[in-house]
Amino acid sequence: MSWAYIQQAMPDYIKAFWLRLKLSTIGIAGAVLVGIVAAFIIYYKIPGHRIILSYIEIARNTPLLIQLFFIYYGLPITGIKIPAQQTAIIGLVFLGGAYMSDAFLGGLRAVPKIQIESGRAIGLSTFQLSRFVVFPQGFIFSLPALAANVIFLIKETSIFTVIAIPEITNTTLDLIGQNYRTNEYLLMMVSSYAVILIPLSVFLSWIERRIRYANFGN
Amino acid sequence: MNKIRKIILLLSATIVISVIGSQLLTVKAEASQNGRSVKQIKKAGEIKIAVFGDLKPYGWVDKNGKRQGYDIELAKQIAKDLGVKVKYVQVNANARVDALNSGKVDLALANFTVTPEREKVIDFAKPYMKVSIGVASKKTNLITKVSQLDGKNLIVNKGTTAETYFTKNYTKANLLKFDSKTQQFAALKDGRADAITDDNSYLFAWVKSHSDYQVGIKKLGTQSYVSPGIQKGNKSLLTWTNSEINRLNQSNFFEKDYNKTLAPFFGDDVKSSDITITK
Amino acid sequence: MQILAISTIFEGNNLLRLLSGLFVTIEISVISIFIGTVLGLILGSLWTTGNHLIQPFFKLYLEIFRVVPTIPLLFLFYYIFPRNLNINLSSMQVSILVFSLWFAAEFSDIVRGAIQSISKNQRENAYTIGLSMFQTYRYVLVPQSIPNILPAFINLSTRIIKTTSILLLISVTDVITVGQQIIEANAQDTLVPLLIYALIALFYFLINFLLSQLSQRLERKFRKYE
Amino acid sequence: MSEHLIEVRNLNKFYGKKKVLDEINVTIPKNKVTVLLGPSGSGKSTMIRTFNGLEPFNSGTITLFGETIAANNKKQWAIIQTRIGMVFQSYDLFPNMTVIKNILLGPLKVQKRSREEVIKKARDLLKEVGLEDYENAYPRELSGGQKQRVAIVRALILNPELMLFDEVTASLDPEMVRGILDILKNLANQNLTMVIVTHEMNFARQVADKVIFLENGKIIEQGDGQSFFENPTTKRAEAFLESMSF
Repeated sequence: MSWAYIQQAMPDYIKAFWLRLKLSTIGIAGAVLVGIVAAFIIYYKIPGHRIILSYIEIARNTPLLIQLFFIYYGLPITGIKIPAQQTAIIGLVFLGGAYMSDAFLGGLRAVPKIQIESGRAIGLSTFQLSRFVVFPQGFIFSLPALAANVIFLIKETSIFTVIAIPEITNTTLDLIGQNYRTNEYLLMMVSSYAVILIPLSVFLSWIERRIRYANFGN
Repeated sequence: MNKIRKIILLLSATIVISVIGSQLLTVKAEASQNGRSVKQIKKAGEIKIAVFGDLKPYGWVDKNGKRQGYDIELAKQIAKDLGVKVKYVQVNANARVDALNSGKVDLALANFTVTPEREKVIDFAKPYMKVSIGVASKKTNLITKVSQLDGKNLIVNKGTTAETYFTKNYTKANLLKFDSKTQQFAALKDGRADAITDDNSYLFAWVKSHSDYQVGIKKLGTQSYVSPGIQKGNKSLLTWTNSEINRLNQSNFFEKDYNKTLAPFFGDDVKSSDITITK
Repeated sequence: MQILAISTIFEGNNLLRLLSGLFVTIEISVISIFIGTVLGLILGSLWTTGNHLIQPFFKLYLEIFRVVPTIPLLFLFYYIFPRNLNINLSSMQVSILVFSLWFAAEFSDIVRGAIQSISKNQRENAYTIGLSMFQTYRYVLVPQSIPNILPAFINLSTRIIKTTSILLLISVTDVITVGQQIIEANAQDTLVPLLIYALIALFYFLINFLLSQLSQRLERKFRKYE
Repeated sequence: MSEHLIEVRNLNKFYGKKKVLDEINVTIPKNKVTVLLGPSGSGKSTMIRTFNGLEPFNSGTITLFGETIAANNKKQWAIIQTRIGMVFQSYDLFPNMTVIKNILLGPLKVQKRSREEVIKKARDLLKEVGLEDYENAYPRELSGGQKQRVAIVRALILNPELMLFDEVTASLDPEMVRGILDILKNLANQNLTMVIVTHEMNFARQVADKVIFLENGKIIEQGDGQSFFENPTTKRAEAFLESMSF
């Protein structure tokens, strides 16, 4: 272990850290948005929900690595050339949207039928019902799955290395290849993931506990 | 009915467990801190060699799944002279040092350029190839001077001497760093960058099959040498490999290797003496 | 040109090689999922017995494998540990080890949640008819939690299978490594990459899709008593 | 009085600081029916649950079948507990098993008895409670009363020497209650030792050989069933009986 190497690599890591934060924030926000929309379309069986269902199957059942390869190395042949960072975000939204819609759908389906019936009984429209009854309750139920997905998606950003985005994994592999200090760089890599993910993971268990108690009342 | 199901379940469980068992029980503790000696390799009957799988014409895999190339020919010859079989371990450039030092391979024959930094962490045997850094770009937008790369996107492969050169000596280009050769050339073709830098020898080979590209900068920095990489402190294998390379030089092995594997891929601007080392 | 690209797949033994690469992927996944399931069931059950001695270790293990991405884990087990501990595992063994431990960690948490959500009365009933702790888990708690575990189990399994795609980074000759070799051998044909990646995506899709269909069937079957 | 099956000495139990069982000294006679009475929250359920080790206690001893068990000895309980059957208020069958599998689990897996013998016995018992046609049904297909009958069969098939009933009719619809009580009465006539927690006063009056009356975790009165109902010795018991018979 050499402190000097760690110090020297610090600026690179800080840059990589912010880049990852940026990409995952945009990507996850987009995924949440796609997820909410997709979940509602399926929940209400709005026309086109079959297309959404196929999208979910495709996105969930193929690796992000291949999705990125396909967009980054495959698509240019057809004339569509998307820069690396945009490719990364598209990939994350595409993959994450499917996982998020699952989380939200699970939440929506956990809302008791009686709630919807009483909403209808007081004359709420479908939109009002969603806005005031179904979504607020369903969101709470979907929180554990949502948080788990966030952790999963942040971890997935390590795959961006294959399209040459200088995020943390890429930087690490690069520095290892140049300076051959594998121990130091892997340590930095793991800790820069831990900085974000450990608080998230603790938060996840916390809401899971809260929801369990809220649910069963003991 | 129930019994049959139970038997099937039990049977499949047994199969799975035995597969796992055989996988896990073959844990080998043979690798010492300094790697396997020649004697140990001979005893094991197999030498593990790190090679590239996507670097035509040095180390690549043909359509029949057979490994081909300049490095592969050398690997075969070494195994033959040791009287053992070869087990190829396909690596990327940035994994070569770790593959050696963690004992995953005995020898790295993967276009491994000798550099002072690398010599600190691994040992190199005698060189078998000459190389320098080159830069290739589109003919329509040819880069002939390093200064033309200011602020431009330049593709490098992680863990190569070209990357080190552009990180340490010339920092004005914007580097796109890829893990594998496949990815870097694909990115170049997609027009993701203005140029690519790597060892000049395979840039020459690559432009030959991609006629709209040209190696605009043929030589950057100093002449370097490519050597077999060996785990630090493995004296036994180092000594053996050094004398092996001497022997092969005397028998003109490298020139034959060049003619067989490289010549068909190079243009006229490369001669055998540009690549091989006669002495 | 297009016909040429498609014929690339059938040329030589390209298809066979892709399939054998796929088999490596499947082999690693199946073995890892199997070990991970057994280990995860045991750990998740142990957690719910309320044994306070093991809980901190369990928690630590769980957090490490949940938080650290697979790539550094693979590097750690493949390159770092051999040097420091003097044990040398092949890339296959490392993959299986890392994936099993990862699967077990995440799965044990799923099992824990499912078992904890079974009412306390079930345990008391089991106690009054004299079932031992092991029998209570074997006949009562675990079977009852299966319908709740199943969707998460399949979700996790597909994630493991998909993550095998990064094994090319530690020299496993999986389907993607083979794909890249084929792409490189046919570098002059620009359609080949698109085709190969689409084909690999199709392979992954088929495996995972079939798996999730199977799980939906099983779930319906298990839920029939509810 | 006759022989005692259970003898409880100076038993205390706390939930945190709250004392839920306070210096309990009781005896349960063999081959008789003992009824635990008392207002809600008096500790009846907690007490009956200490009789088979479900509820650990803080101090005191319980002697069952001549064996004395100190607080929290899990190993001792594991051996003795198999001789005791129990049925709860919440008729929780195992939802993942059919009726017959619910019943067979104990005798086959715990007692390791022969399959033929147990199946025959199970069918006899099911017939006795009027459920002979339901052996392959899943619990969700049964009514509350039917489930409770299966739960009783599930306990009886283990040939218990002592049966504990913890408010077994409390969550049933009124029309289901009778059937269950008839089964209990029938068991009482067979001289099985039973301890029953119930709020059904008429039923208690009919079956109780002995009554234990609790309030706030303390024994207020214990003794012969008939004399308790006709002639309670304490004011509290008197008040309780009055409040229950409207």
